[in-house]
Amino acid sequence: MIIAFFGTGDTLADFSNEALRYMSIVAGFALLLGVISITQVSAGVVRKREKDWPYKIVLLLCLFTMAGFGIFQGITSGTVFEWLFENIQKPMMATMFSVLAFFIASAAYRAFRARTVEATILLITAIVVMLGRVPMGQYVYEDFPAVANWIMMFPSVAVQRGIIIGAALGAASMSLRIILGIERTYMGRG
Amino acid sequence: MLAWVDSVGWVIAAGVPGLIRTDRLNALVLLIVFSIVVIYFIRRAARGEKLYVRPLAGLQAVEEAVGRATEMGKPVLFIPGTGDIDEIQTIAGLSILGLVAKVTARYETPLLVPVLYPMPMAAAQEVVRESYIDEGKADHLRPETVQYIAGESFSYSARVGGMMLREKPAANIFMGTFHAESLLISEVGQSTGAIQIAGTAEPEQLPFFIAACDYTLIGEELYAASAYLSQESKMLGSLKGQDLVKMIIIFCLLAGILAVTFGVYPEFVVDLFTAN
Amino acid sequence: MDSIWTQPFFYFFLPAFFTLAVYSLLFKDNPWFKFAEHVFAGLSAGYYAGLIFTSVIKQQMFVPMLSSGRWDMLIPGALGCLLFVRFFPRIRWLTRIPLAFVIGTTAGIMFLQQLHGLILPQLQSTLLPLNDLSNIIIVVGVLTTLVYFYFSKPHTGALGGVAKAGMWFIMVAFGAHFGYTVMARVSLLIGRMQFLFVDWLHWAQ
Amino acid sequence: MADETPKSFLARIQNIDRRVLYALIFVSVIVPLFLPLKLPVPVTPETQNFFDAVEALPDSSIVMLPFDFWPSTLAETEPMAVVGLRHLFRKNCYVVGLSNVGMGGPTIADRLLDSIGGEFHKTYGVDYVNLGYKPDYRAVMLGMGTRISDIFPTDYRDTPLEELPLMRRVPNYDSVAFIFIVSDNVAVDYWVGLVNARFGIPMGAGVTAVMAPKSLSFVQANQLVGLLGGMKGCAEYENLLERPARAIRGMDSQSMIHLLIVVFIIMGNVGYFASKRRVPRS
Repeated sequence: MIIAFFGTGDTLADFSNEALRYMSIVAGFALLLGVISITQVSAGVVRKREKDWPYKIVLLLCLFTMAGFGIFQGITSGTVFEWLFENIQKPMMATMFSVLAFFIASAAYRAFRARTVEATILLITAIVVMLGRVPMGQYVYEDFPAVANWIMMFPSVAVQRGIIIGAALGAASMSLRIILGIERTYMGRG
Repeated sequence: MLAWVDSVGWVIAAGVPGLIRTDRLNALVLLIVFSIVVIYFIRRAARGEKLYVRPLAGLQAVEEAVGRATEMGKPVLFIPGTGDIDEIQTIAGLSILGLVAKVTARYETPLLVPVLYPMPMAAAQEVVRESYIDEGKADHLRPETVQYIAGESFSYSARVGGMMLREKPAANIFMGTFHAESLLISEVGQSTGAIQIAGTAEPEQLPFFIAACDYTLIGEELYAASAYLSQESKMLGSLKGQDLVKMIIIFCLLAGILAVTFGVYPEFVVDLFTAN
Repeated sequence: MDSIWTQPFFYFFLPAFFTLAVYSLLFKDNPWFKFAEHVFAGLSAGYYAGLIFTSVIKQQMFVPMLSSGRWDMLIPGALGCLLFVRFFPRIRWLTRIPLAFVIGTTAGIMFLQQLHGLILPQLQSTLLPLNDLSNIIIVVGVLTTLVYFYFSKPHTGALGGVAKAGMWFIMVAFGAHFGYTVMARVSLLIGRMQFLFVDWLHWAQ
Repeated sequence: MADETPKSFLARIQNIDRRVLYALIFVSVIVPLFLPLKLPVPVTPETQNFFDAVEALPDSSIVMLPFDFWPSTLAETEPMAVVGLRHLFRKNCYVVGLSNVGMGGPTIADRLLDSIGGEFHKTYGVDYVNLGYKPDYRAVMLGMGTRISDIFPTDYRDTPLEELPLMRRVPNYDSVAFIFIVSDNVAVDYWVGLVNARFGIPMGAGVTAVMAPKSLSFVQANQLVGLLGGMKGCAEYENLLERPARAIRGMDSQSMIHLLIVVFIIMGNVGYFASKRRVPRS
């Protein structure tokens, strides 16, 4: 396996591209496993007539219709696959995404309590930025937009960098643990 | 161990082009320093030296949360992120899953693991199975424990949301990569009254987890979690090594900033840190 | 294209129905939501299956293999097939080979990419002369955030102070992110409402 | 606890049922749709610069417009593409549309180009084209620098490029005067990093609000002439073009909800502090 990789790898880029391609193919096969998993779980529910079993039939029906058209008819424009995507899946994606507006509001209401200094800082920044980004904000305080922009450009960028550097170190250390065979919990061996 | 042989090949192979390309020398130095320091600390830990790591609140809560679910007779829901297997965060999530599955197996608490992509699902099935076998509870494992869902993040969120509303898990644990679905999932979970513990390295999603979950592991803490939970000395050793590298980086950064500020070979210093 | 399926009724009715069904979750779990949820999950899984089959299995494996003789593509193909031995208990352990391959590859690639692709450029862009407030804020913010993640010592004394400052910085950033994301998500909600009330019902302009 | 009457009001504003919050949000989005407040939308420098750059293009220039967004962010990105197309067609520019998002992208491009093109009586193939989608956007962006027909042998409707009068005049980036990017993903980084850096074509971008902070750094570095950040940026552009459309109408709802969320936060905190002060007494 190693030799096969060596052969193709002149430069780092080629090397990892080829490996990633192999990986995506292996993962492509896993797709069938996924379909088996869904079918197994849903069919189990239907067979035992557990709660909500008719919905599982709907699920399976949709799954096989979509996959069937995708595989046999193709996925380009003008196909049934594309029609189903455009008219059913797409609006639902957009709606699910917009449900976030509600959830954000209720999360803000519940969680943003000035319990500690940290929480207070969080909620004040959030308010400044929210007001800074809408027309109404300027009437509340003229400089809100400028302050909001400044926060986004500097302190926020700094923290993002700190988190990225830290997380990259963590990820590198995790990779090294896997490479050295110390981290085996991903194989169920703690 | 196959992964091991495989990966040693990787490091050698990765090093070779680095040697050829002198403009990438800085990355090579970083790689070598990092590896040496981390391996040194792992060795020290393996010799049985006691190494201190400060406790992380979020992780202490994991066992507690599973305990509570057991008492209430309700399931534990675990999501190893919504990324594919090519993200190291997903693997971190799977590692944590292995340890959580041990606890649920021990207490015979039902475990639910909905997964967004097929490959992490295949991995998760193996991880959970091994954990249950290790605890001698293989017969408690059911096919619906680890299930594949959807392959698209919003339908996944809808499905997981539905699952939370109907199965009412007592503890929800989210560990791995998350995107816009973070709040969609955790807010529904919050409404069902479950204890929620999250961890991700995505800076954009952290505020939402902080708002909707009881405990949140931030960035680097996610990767450290499996070391903490396993309490294995070698794993903890790697954390120590990682910390030392962090300190080295901070000092290099300070030195570099001073050099740039006072104009001591500024171009050269910036060049030292340029990734090619 | 001039079939019944492109008629305005279907064109608008279906999206509107599913839009409302998803919103009904906000009130409480109900049969409409359950129906929409299962349709959504089924279609998405089917969609993903069609997409991966065409763009990965067909275009990346079979096409290069058959048209340009890339027989090495049989290697990932064989690895992929090994995933299915899990249904045969006696040789089940073989299924770990593709998993080890995939996870090992990820670890190998990520190890380098994290060090080279993430840490270096982020460090480089933090090398700022300390001659104005904004630069100082960035430098202090990066350093204190890094210290916040230090695992080896309890956060007390001077280290504790710096870590605390790091936490404050983190909270400012999170607050700001929250605010910005509110704006984006609210826009999406407005978009859906414009769809319902302007395009579908024609109640508003 | 809830039955103690003196506490009830403060306790109640601390624990409002989430459905009440949801209902209030619904109301504050919908009401401005029917009763517009018509709050003025002041223009930020990023948007003004963007508008000026497009306005300064010679009439009949060739402009590329990548529709690099997914259907899920249509609410933010579609109005940008609409306002951009209106501005370009008004100046009689020729528009080359394409998409780096496989699912949804090219169909959205087709629909918008046809409908806005129709408003200005433009003809497909002569005044505008839709190249469609090809995978691997880095390769697409770089490849079009040499020859567009290498990457897109045919347009989205499977017509060979040489049969399209417009595309005969656009062999590669050399004849493109401006790129008007509309994107909800990292494609912007590559348009800037690959196409602007190597081919030096001026470009401006309309991005989602989430991406705006990051993209602003490109504006600061003069890699983008200007930026539309989310629905707000788009509303400003509509203002400048004097063609109010979706985004401006959305701004009233946007203001209302932001204000409402701030009120929620304050309410939660008032309740929290009030109940905290009571605890030691009881």
